Formats: sequence, C-alpha cells, structure tokens
Amino acid sequence: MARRKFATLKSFLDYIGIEGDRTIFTWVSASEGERFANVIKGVTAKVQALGPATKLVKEL
Amino acid sequence: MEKRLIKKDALTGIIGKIAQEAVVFAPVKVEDNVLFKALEKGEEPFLTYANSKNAPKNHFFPRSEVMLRYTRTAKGVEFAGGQKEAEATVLFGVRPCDARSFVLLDLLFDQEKYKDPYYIDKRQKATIVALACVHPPYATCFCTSVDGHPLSADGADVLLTDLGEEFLAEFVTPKGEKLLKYFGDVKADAAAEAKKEAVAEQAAKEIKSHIPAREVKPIMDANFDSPFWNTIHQKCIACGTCTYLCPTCHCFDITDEMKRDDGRRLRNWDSCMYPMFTKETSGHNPRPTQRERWRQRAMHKFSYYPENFNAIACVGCGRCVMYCPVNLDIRKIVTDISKL
Amino acid sequence: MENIEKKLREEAKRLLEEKRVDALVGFEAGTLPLTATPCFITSPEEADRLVWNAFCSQNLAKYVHDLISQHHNSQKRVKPEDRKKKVVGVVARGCTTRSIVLHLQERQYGRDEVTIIGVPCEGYVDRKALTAALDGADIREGSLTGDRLDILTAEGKKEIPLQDVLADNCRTCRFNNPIIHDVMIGEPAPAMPGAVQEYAEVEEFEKLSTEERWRYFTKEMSKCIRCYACRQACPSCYCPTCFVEQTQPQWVGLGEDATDTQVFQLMRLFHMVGRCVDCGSCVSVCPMGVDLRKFLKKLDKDVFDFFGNRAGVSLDDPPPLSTFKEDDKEDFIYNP
Amino acid sequence: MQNPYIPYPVEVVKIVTEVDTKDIKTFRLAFVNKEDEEKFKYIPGQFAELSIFGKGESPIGIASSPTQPGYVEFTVQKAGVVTSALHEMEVGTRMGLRGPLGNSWPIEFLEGKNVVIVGGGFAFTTLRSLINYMIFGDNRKRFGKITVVYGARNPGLLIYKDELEAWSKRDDIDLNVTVDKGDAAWKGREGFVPTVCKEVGPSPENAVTVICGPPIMIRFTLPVFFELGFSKETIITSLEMRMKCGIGKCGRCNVGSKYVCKDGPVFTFAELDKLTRDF
Repeated sequence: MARRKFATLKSFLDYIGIEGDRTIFTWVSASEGERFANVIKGVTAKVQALGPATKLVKEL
Repeated sequence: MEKRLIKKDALTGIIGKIAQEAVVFAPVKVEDNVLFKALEKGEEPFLTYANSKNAPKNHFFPRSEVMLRYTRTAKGVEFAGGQKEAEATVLFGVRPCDARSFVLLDLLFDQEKYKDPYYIDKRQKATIVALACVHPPYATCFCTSVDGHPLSADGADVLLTDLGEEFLAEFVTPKGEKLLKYFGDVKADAAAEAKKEAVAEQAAKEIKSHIPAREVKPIMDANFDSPFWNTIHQKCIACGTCTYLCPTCHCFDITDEMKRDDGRRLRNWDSCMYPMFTKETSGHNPRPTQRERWRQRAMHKFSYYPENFNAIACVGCGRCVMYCPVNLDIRKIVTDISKL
Repeated sequence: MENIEKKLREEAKRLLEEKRVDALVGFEAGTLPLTATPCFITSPEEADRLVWNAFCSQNLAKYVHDLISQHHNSQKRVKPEDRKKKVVGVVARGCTTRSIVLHLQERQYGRDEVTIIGVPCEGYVDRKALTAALDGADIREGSLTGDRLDILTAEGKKEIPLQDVLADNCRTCRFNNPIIHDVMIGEPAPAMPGAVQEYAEVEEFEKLSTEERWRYFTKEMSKCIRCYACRQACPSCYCPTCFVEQTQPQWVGLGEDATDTQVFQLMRLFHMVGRCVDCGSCVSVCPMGVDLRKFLKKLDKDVFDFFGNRAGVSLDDPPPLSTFKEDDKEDFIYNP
Repeated sequence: MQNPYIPYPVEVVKIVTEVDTKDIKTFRLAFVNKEDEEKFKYIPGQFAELSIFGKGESPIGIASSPTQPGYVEFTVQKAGVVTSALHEMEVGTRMGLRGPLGNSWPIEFLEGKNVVIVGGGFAFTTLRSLINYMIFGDNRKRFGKITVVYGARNPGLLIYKDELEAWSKRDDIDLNVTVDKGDAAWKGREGFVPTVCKEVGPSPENAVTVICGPPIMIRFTLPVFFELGFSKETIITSLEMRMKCGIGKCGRCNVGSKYVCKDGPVFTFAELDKLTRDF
C-alpha cells in the first residue's frame, strides 16, 4: 500500500512542477549497508544537480 | 464643495497621472475575476465593471498582515512592531456600497479606546474616489435597504457620476480636494447638478431588491431562541465565502509563525462560519453548530452592530448572495425574520 | 425533465409518507434566476418543493454524510437498546452515488441508513462559465427550453446553448447514471459524448515543461483566498479536524503566504487519491475560480492508469489505497 | 498612537507549582522596562494576554493585586499551545505581556458593603487578586465583612495554599475552604461549594457576592444565593470565552452585543439576563 501511495505522490508532485528527482523512493533493509550508502550517494548527487529547493519553501 | 466636469475618455489618463504620485488601487480584470487591487505597471483599470469580486476593504484590512516581528537571540526574544508604514494610496472606482463599508469599519477600528493602528494608518493615507452606480449593476443590489444609495458619497472623498456625455466629479472632503489638480478646470454648472439629481432618482428606482433591514432588530432580539434558526442553516457548508467577500466582515485570528530564529505574529481573516472560531481549548464550543453560527452572523450585522454603533453592518452589495455556493440568501433570512 | 420532477416529487412523498426515510435531501429552486439550492424535507407536504434540473450542481452526498454522522454522534450516549435508526433519503445522480459508494467503502455509514432516489443526469450548468458567456452581465431572468438557455440581462436578451456552459466534469462524465439506487426515476440518461476524452486536458498539461506546470499551479493557487469552500463542499472531505486546523503541531500557516496556500491545496488534493469522484462541487463552489480539476483529474487518471481503479464505481472494489497487488507499479522506485 | 497589540517585554522571575497534578502553575512576571509597569496599571478582575513568541497569546486573569508592586502574577493551567509552552518555561525567560484588558471587579460598588467571595477550582485567580487588594493595609477599612468560600475537588487541587493558611489566621476575613472529597491528611471541611455556601449562609443585607468557577458550580450555587435573598444585581461573575485581540475587534468573544474582552469579563447576573445567551 505504501508503494501505491508513493507511486501516486511522486507522479503528482512531478505533475504540479516539483522536479521528479526531488521525490525519490526506494527500499533499503537494515542489513544492506553498501546499498544504503549507494542510495544516499545517488540521491545526494541528484539533488545537488538540481540545486537548492525554492518551491514550497516558506520565507517569513 | 468643488465640482468638476470631465470628458468620459479622460478617466484612464487621470488614473495614470495619479499613479505617478500615489499607489492606485482600482478594479482590474484578472482572467475571469474583476479584482480590486494595486495597479501594477502596464495594468489597465477596468472601469466598465459592475463590482469587484473582492471587497476594497482588503486594502485596509488585508487577508493577512504582520503585526509584530521577533528574533530569538542569546539574551532572549527581541521584538518590535512589524507594521510597515502605509504609503499614500488612492482607491479609484470604489462602488458607493463599498465606500460605505469604510465608514462602518471606522466605527470598529477607530474607536475612542483601543485604536487599531494597522487599519487606521492605511485608512488615513488613502483617498477614496467612488464611482456612482448610475445603473445598479446587479438584481441582488439592496444598498437602499441598508442606509445606502447608488449615488451616495458616504465614505468617499471624491464621487464620480456618469452623466452620459461626461463625468461629474464632486470633491466631498478636503482629502478629495487634493486630487482636484488632476481633474481639469471645467466647473460643473447647475444643469449638471440637476442632471445628477435625475440620475440619482432613477438609479434608486432601479434597485428592485428590498429587505426590512432597519425593522428586524427588535424582532431578532426577541427571537433569539426561535425555532426559525433551527432550519435555515442546514444547507450551509460552513465555508467562509460570505465573510471573506463581505465588505464589512472584519473578524480576525492572530497566529504566530517561526522559522529558525525569526518569527512573526500575523493577523489573518477568520470567519464566524468556521466551527473553530469560538472553540475553546477545553473542547467546549459556545456556538456548537452552524445554527448558532448563522444566528451570530445575522445578529452581528442586524442587531449587535446597530446596538453598539447605531449602524447596520451590511452595505447591500450582494456579494454573499451571489457567491454563496449553496444560495443561502441573507435577504431571504432578514425578510423571513421580519415576519416572525 | 418536468416529467422526472413530477415523478421525483411523487416518489419523495411516498417515501416520507411510508416513513421509509426520516429526512430527504434534494434540490429546490434558488432565490436567483437559473439556480437550484439544496433543501431538506421531512414531511410529505414539502415534497412539492423538489426540483431536478440542469442547475442542481452540488454533490448532496456531502449532506448525507453530515446528517448521518450527526445522528451517530447524537446516539453515542444513548443505551444501545434505545438507539434510534435514522434513514436519510437523497436525490442522487451518478457522481452523488459514487460518493455514497465511497462512504460505504470507507465505512462511514451503513447501506440501510441511506435511501437513494436515483436520477439520470445530462450535466449541470457551471455558473462561472455562464457568467463568462454573458461577459459578466447580471442575469435578471432566465429559462431553459430543451438545450437552449434564454437569458435576460441588463444589456438585453441572449440565447446560450446549454452545451456551451456545462461544467467540465459533466462534459466528460463517464458515470452520469446512478451506480446504485433504491428507486430510479425516469430512464437512464444517454452517455456523455465527451467521456472518451476524459483525460485529454490532463494529457495536454503533462506535455508542458516542469516549470510551465509549476507556473500554472502557483498561478492558480494564488487566486485561493483560503475560504475552504472546496473542502467544505467535498463529500470526500469529512475528517473531523482538517490538518489545516490542527494546532499541535500546526502543519501549515493560516495566512495568505503563497507557500502556505500551495501546501494546503496540495495536501487536500492529495487526500483525494482514489477518492475524487469528479463531481465538480469544489470547482463550482470556489468563489475565485481556481482550476482545481486540472489537478484532481490527474489523481484520478493515475489511479486508473496505475491500479485500474475508478473512485466509487463499485461497492465490491476496495479503496485503491487500502489494498495492493503483487505486480503494482514500481518503476518509480530508485535503484542505484 | 499607542499600538494595543504590542506586548510589554517581561521576564519570568518566579514559578510556583500550585497543585499535585503539576498542571497549574503561578508565574511571576517582572517588567523589563520599569516605565512599562507604570503603564500597566490594573484593577483586580482584569486580565492580560500572555505572549509567547512563536506560539501565540493566551488571555489569563491577573492573579496578583495592584497592592503588590514590582511584578504581576498569573496562575495558568496547562491546556493549549500557549499555556503548554508557558509551562515549559524557566525562571529568567523573557516573554510578552499585553494589557491590562477588560473591565474589573467593581471596587467602588463593593466599597462599604459586605463582600462574599465564592470560588471554585482554578478559577480562584482573580478572586485572590481581589481578596489581597481588599485586605491590604488601609484598604481593609473600605469594605465590610469579607466572607470567602473556596472549594476544589480534592486537597491537592487547592491553589495558593500558603495564602489560604495566612488568611485563615486573620480575624477580619471569614475563610471557608472546602474540598469535594478529602484525603487522610485533610482536616478541613468536606462538601460541594453550593452546600457550603448554604451552611455559611451570608446575609444579603448590604452585601455583594462575587462568584467565579466552573459553569456547573455556578449553576448550583446561584439558587443558593437567590434563596438567601441576594438579587441578580448583587451577584457578580466573570465570563470566559475564546479570545484573540482582547480589545473588541476580532469578533469572537461576544455574548449578544457585548464583548467579553472589552465590556467584560465581569458582569452582574442582572446584566447577563439582558444579553442573548451564547456561552
């Protein structure tokens, strides 16, 4: 069910104009240390490529 | 009182000139909505409009405004009033009903004790140029039932009346007279005034919607617990459309917001139609259902305001009637109450 | 239509006389020309107030939910053996019954607590489209004859084809006849021709660039005045306390900050995944004309594309977000 | 123009946990700027908005008496966002204080009369302010007999225990403290406030009753006083409503045409009778 929610959420955020690479989902088990590291590296790289988020960010 | 006649096509030019010296608010067509808003560069005022969807009160009492700002420091929180000093503004093309709403709001925000500096500052620095309703625009207009008139100058500093070939500009207050220089030097003659009289009479006749607003106060007071209130609210969906579009509604909420060490205290519109409006921390709500909330809205406008300020808190613009999503018509409610 | 109205009144009268319903929600004529407004009827004599026409816009399932849950609350402190049952009758078109199906799936009330008087539907008039078609002129008088609206405004007479001012959700409606009913009035209505292009608008929008889509989203949301009419009119929005009104923690600011409005709308919209029946109520009640449907229809489309589900069209389907299949879409999952 | 929405900066100088359940505390606040104290001149029965930046404001009755210079005290029950934040605070914290707001107990009307004070639970705060005001120095001579009936559900929920002790030793104040149900250590009176009022039986002769407590207590106590011969004009209470601005603008705390924040919170029952009831 989580998979269904994430599938629609990612698609919807992309649809309203939030870059797809900012909404990332994956499964990582506690035993998959290396995979976890790779995921974090990959996500960081994607987000760095996009630069700081300005959409939906509130400034007082 | 100074009176001038101006050519019909001169209005846009006048607004342009005023805009060089003050911020001008005017009706503007934005997609399908006519909004009363600050004219931005290159934006054309829309002067053939009926009335704006939002009420011009928004300028004095905005949807949201900063009351106070604060910062968390090592010494503790430091704070200061967050009020920006208001700029000189001209509200151009306000309909007489909406102009009257300013008079009603002044009664509340500018009382002897407890003056509201946010409202008063903007109000004092604004000049109101009203545009008379030579032909009242909507079948739902009922200003004449609530002490208004389609050609009323109540609340206005300058009143413009379309006399067919030209506009009559009446400078009703000293504040209004400061705008004289923009309106040329053709003084209005007796003929123009006579014409205005005739227009005024005709315009009032064109108002077809009448409600017994002045008569209902004692009936309402006596019928606070009447079963009448048990059914009228049923279809109300408890949205705030009527109150948010109303030129006289003024209820607000105060909330704090923080981001890291900086924060602000805001006042935001609130609505007596919302269940949360009076809900207490304990969970107790003195107005537990839409029945009490509707009664409050009706009583506030037609009983409490008259009692406290000797004025009905309604200008008859008809916005709540036209835009209520479920057609809960305040005119019908007032009329029905009068028959109790 | 007139025939349907006559039958509807007879049926309503009968249900009330036979005490098969305690209250009935329908439409009556509004106080403005070319409008209808929700009404609540509890006695057979009142049945003659009922109307059924192209101006009945709201989704009455909203009231069904409200009435039944109010009744449930009122019974909470009553001993089980003394509890009374209340049956709410409702005049329901396709989308209204979809909402009822949804309520039943989400266990908001029992099937025996609602009596559905099904009516065929060929779409309702979008008030804002009508105003736009009249260039903002005030409607003084109006009537509907067949497919033609005859309107008198301050500027004069005008004829408008009904088709031109139907609500967008009606034009592309796939379910204009009741999904479930206890009584059906009249014959089922013919299918709406636009149904085949149900998602055309969404598909067009998907083709825009990310920034163009974001610009459109922010522009539309900037119109919102946070009156919550959309939420209040929506039969699927029935949380006892909306997240906007929660204070501990406060999820979203209450002012007119653009991001707060965007977040409010985004959250509300996303709560509609698999739950929006495309009744158009939120759109029709919005005083500012925010294009909510552009976004809701996307959720509808995704749920259909991904999971083959359409909200409230079958009592046997579980709600799409409370079930799953082994082979559900997972191409979106990141795999470095 | 004085901005009535801007609070005065104050510092928490003392915190007293009043009850066993620890959810009622008294906060003593001192003005950061001495001149603000001068501007914050108050009368017993008034309230103020306690302002916690980042959280909001909460209207609370003033528990101290103007005869206690140098600080202002508030007794606060932990309930909502602001009061919970307040309960987290430590001595030395800075916050804001806005007021004084509302009318007050009608001191002039009470002068020369016997005063009966009836309080229940944690609503005793502004009554404490009034008592301390009346018994302070020469003030005492301005009032007749002072009778106090104060009740709580159990001994652990009585607030201002030290003061109750001190008052009980004075002979110019008839103090009757009661609890609904006592415990092993409780040697005082047991019984509900209405019953105790009946037992104490104050004379209505030249007397005024000031009553403050939970609605249910008020509902059952009122008939007792009517029976004793008090008129609606001589029974005074203080109302509570959800408030925001505190100055009659934000539009939520009205009872009929009167705003609890501005025209109240203190009303006589004769006045309340004339108002359309919505509370």
